[in-house]
Amino acid sequence: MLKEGQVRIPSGCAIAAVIDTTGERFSGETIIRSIALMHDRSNGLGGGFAAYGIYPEHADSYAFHVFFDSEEARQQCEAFLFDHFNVDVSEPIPTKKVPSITDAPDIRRYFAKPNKVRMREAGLDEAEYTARCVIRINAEFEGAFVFSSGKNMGAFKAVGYPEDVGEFYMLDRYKAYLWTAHGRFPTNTPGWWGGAHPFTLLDWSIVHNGEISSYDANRRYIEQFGYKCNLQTDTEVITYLFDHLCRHHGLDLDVAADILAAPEWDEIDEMSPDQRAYFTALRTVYGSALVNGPFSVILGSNRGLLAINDRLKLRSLTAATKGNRAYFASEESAIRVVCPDPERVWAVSGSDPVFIPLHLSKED
Amino acid sequence: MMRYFQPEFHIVRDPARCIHCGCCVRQCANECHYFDEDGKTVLCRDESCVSCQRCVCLCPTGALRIEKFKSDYRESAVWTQQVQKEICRQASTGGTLLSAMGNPKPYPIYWDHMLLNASQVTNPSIDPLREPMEIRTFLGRKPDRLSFTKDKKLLTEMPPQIKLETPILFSAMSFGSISLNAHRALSAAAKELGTLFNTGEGGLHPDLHDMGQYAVVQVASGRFGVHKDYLNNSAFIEIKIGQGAKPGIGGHLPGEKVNVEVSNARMIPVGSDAISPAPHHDIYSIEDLRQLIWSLKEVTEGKKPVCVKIAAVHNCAAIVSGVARAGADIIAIDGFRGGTGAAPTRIRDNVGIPIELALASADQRLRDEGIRSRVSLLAAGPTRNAADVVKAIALGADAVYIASAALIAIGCHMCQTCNTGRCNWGIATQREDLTRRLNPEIAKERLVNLVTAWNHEIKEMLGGMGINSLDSLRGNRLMLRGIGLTEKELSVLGIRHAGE
Amino acid sequence: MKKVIAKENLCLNCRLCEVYCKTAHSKSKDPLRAYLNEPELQSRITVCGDNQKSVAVQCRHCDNPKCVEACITGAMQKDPVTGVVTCDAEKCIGCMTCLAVCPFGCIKIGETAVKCDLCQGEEEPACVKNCPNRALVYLEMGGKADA
Amino acid sequence: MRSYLIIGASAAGLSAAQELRAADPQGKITVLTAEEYLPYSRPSISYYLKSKVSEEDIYLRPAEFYSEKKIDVFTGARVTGLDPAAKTVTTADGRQFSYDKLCLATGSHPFVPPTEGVEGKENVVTFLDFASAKRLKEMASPEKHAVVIGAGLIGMKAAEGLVKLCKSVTVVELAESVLPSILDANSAVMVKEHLEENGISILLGNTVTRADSQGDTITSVELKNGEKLPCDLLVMAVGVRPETALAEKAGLRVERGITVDPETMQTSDPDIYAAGDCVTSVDMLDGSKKIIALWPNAVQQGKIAARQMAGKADRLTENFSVNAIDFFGLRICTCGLIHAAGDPYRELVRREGSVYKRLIVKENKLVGFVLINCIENAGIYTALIRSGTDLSTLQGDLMDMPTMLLYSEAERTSLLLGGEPA
Repeated sequence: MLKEGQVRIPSGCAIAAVIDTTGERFSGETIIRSIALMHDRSNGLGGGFAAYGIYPEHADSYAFHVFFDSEEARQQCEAFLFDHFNVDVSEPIPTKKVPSITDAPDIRRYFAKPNKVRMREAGLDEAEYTARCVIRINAEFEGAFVFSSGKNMGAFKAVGYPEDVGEFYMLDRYKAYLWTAHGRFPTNTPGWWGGAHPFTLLDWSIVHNGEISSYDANRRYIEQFGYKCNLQTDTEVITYLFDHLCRHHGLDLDVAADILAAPEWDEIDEMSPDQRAYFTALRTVYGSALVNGPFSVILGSNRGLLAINDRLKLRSLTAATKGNRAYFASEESAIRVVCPDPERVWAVSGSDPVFIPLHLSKED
Repeated sequence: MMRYFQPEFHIVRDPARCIHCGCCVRQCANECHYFDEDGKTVLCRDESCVSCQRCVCLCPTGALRIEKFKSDYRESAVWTQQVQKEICRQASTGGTLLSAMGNPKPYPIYWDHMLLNASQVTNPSIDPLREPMEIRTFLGRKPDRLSFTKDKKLLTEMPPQIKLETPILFSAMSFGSISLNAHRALSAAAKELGTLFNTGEGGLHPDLHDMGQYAVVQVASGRFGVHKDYLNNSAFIEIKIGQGAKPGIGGHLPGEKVNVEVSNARMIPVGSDAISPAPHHDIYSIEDLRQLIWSLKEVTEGKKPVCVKIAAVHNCAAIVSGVARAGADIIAIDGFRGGTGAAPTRIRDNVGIPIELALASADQRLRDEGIRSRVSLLAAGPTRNAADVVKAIALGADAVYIASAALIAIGCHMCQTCNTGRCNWGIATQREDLTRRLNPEIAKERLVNLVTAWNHEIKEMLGGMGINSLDSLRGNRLMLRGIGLTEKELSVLGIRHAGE
Repeated sequence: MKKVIAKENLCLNCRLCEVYCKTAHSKSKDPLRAYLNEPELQSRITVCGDNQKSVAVQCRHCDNPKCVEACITGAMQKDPVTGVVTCDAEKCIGCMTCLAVCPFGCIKIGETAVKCDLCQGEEEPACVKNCPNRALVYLEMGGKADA
Repeated sequence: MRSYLIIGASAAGLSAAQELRAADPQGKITVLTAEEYLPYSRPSISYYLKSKVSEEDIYLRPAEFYSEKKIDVFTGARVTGLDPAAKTVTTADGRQFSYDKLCLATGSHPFVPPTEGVEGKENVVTFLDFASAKRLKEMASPEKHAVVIGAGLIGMKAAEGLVKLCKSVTVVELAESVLPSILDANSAVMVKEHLEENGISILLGNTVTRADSQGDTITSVELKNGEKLPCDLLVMAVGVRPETALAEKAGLRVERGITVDPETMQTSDPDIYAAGDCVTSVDMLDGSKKIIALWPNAVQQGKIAARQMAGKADRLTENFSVNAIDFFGLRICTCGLIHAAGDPYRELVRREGSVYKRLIVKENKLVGFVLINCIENAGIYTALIRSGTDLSTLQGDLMDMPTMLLYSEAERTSLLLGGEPA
């Protein structure tokens, strides 16, 4: 049976997210309760979370979360890691026995800083250096898979229902100012932990419900710029598109969103000359980055949280705010279960992204 | 002179239906129909018939039918009648066999070996009746990145972009090879459709000066009709390096088609054979091409994108990459089935490769080198219907050229004898009594109908795939599956086999 | 009134207008039957010239028709409402005085005078409908078509 | 409200009445005719004789036309007195009509030269109006021999009609050819042979000098050359004379026909106009004065007289003879100065079998033609005569069947569009 990456596995699913705009950290219990409500939106073949602000003590190190299928895969990967990074800490990620989660791989994490000498030789900045190392590990090291590689953040995912995965990783013990979650409904049995969402690169994390019809157009576009889409999932391509537009081309998150979910020409033709020039340029230069087909995506990063829907709004995504908190979920019920009286509730509209910036106080 | 072989076609006249109105007599430029002495009874002779179907279409009582001339040679898979006939003709003329249109040989047509995807369940089709289906296409060089002010005002200076309302353009057919009325129809149709027509290597006729903004003006090796105003009075400029029907050789417009109008537009003497040499005698290497591209941009003050049209030949992927790096904004690849007004039969039937393979490998090569997004790719030869258009775009083309299809829309019946200049439908001729048969108003309406119909079909196929913008179809090879193709063909096309 | 206008530079000398004019004025309305069963039938439109130069001519339905003036039986009348000049076959004795004065030569000799009636009752005249090159168009004209 | 009076109800009379109503919707229009019939087609009487036209079909307008147009027509009203000063006319039965404007459309009457033994005989007939045609048709029968005096239009038409009705028909003509008014010498010979082939015997250079009868029925006639012919039916068709009696009595100027201003049809009395066969016209092609006793000319003159009577300014711009006639399927069409010969006229002739075409040209303008069995599109020649077009500006051979391609493209397009730009 083909593994993730050799075959494209389309899937429907549930997504949720909670953010505290002032950066006040709160336990994972809230997000688990929210995603748990949408139990029927997934089929137990994938669940996962991303949490931002969970490693304040290692805030300036990269926190690599890695799955190993075998002992030699671990040794081979660790050799590469120690060679390219100064690893401060190497430890398994604490987990708890949960009946529905079985045959877990070896799950470890490393706090590391890039080896200055090698970085300079490669002529790359820290982020590009790290990203290339992660892409190389995942592409070339059979049995090793870096499933998150950001600073002061981490992804926690497995094959199972999301609430069981939360319990398995004991996320109630972690404190974060931004949580995203995902429950998967793949149409066949992947049985591989790496395939669950969120999908990450550096401190980007994406949970995504839906399927993009423009996948291969986007993939063959992004692969021009050093990325390798070896997981064949839509989520992977969207992550790389954001990383490329924001990091390589230095575009703001909302500009990147204007590219992925660009408005239609009918609307653009009616806009003011400046706006028309802006969107026409975007759509002509970045036409292949337009994401077509039904999707709702939540992008977590250290800058904040971005929620976008496809232009035709063929997938549900509800948003709500209360005080400093902002909530997102595939269903309004999953918001109300954790915040019964939100000040404002609305459905995210097609091609009108919602960006919730993080205002971290100085010391964070 | 003795005739060594039999005619190609046989005219069948049904005596029970023929009312001897003489319409066919007056309409056949090859004089296959003629009156008996009584001036009333209509007779016919086969040897000059090219089966252009003019008489069949116009006969008010449907009394006429054209058949292949049936006189069976002894069966031989090697020495077919066609092979023998060609030898006989050359034995009597001693000259190169000339013919027209695209390669008719039964080489595989890969469009017919690729199937399109459709959404089921996991992602819904998009209903073209409810959602706007976007087929707007921009051609031209794209900057690598864009920069904006905080409040999203564009800072980057965008190079000139050609905005088209459809991914279909009319390809090069020179004034001279086809009639002025045909050019009038093509330009008017292009204007109404929001697309462009191509002057071909014959220059732009003064009457069409105002239509220059809807014209792709061609610069060919003969430099016919090329001057400063011609270059500036255009949508974009196309350097013609090659043509799918006759890769490696130049253009050939038989002298009898060069009347005073054609000679004015081309700035050549009346009646002289218009030979545009191959190669351009100022482009012997890629750097020369870069200089020509540069000088064309200079003369148009950088306001016009420059396209380079090459024939689909063996290493066209590398050529495309080189041309892109030489400064071309748009690159057109013309497959070996692309049409032509006149070409040596041998070259038309044996030189060049299918557009599908050329386009697929060129697109992939540009992506491997990370420069695909900088340039626009145009594919042509043949584009027979809307499915071919969708498949070309899925393989990676930005847009497609159509020419033969356009000719058929306005009356051409592919008799493949444009080189004779006696086109009974008034298209590939300069004879005043024949060009009159193409009413530019009717032709324009038929061209607009054709492309509008194809636009609808493209939108329907897009909707079926769950895509509502061409941008998401461009290069989206997952939308294609091969059928009846070898592993190698699948890998060159970069698509999986159906069922995978 | 609407009249048939000939665009000379689009006329192909195919003469289908004549074939379909005969057909339209035949009993059977079928080109084959018309030619077989009604051989004496005449087209009311005539193409003169050859492939190099040709034009189709039919009655111009003039404002002050010479033919109506010359008609000795009152058969030739111009309808005050539609403006169409028609020859009443019952009254016409076939003397051809109308033919002798028509400046366009568009009256044919027959049992009675044969001329164009603009296919009254039809949406557009048969010659216009069947011209393959739109050399004949049916346009609103000011009037005044006499020479 | 003006009152208009028209005497005579044939081509000119009806045309004048119809035009008056168009020009003066309120005017009172009265038409007086001696004949018993509403306006009918006089040339058709020969077709009535041949039973090709029935009595109902011979009328020029349906009966309700006159009530619709409010035109009062009095039949059987022979006008005997005209008092221009009092502006009144009186009829034979004593009725009196006054007028503001009067139009004389009295046409012509048959000229019956005195012939010994003919007066008072009951089987002698003229052939000019419907009544005489009806009488002729009644008297004709298969056992009778008919003799027609005069080979002009009327005589030959009568003869053509009688051929099927009588045992024999003989036409006697003093001149040396048939139909002198419309045929030239060569064509006359051709037509004569054709008529003879169809059963009419024609004796030229001869006439009837005496008639023998039993009681008051002629049985035979004697010719100038002494020959004797059986004759049970004698048709007097020597010629016609313009009907000017009334005009002369009223003191109007009369030279053969009533003298009128050639462009306004006004007679010597400002309130009296005249039109048709009773008028002396001026032939625009050579300026000569002559009676143009033809239907289209009568209609045009009636129209112009009416326009003038109604105070309009229209003037008669064209006046020349045009004629189309057929005998036993032989189609003849003639126009203009067919007898003109010698300098400054020159002629173009083409004869092939039964086809005869003769064009008469003066100073490069067409001034006349005679066409036999090649009358297709003759109207184009007529138009060339009417417009006085310089023949050198035409394209193609004038002797071929004329088509619009004679004209230049610009001229043709303009003509076909009725003078509007292409």
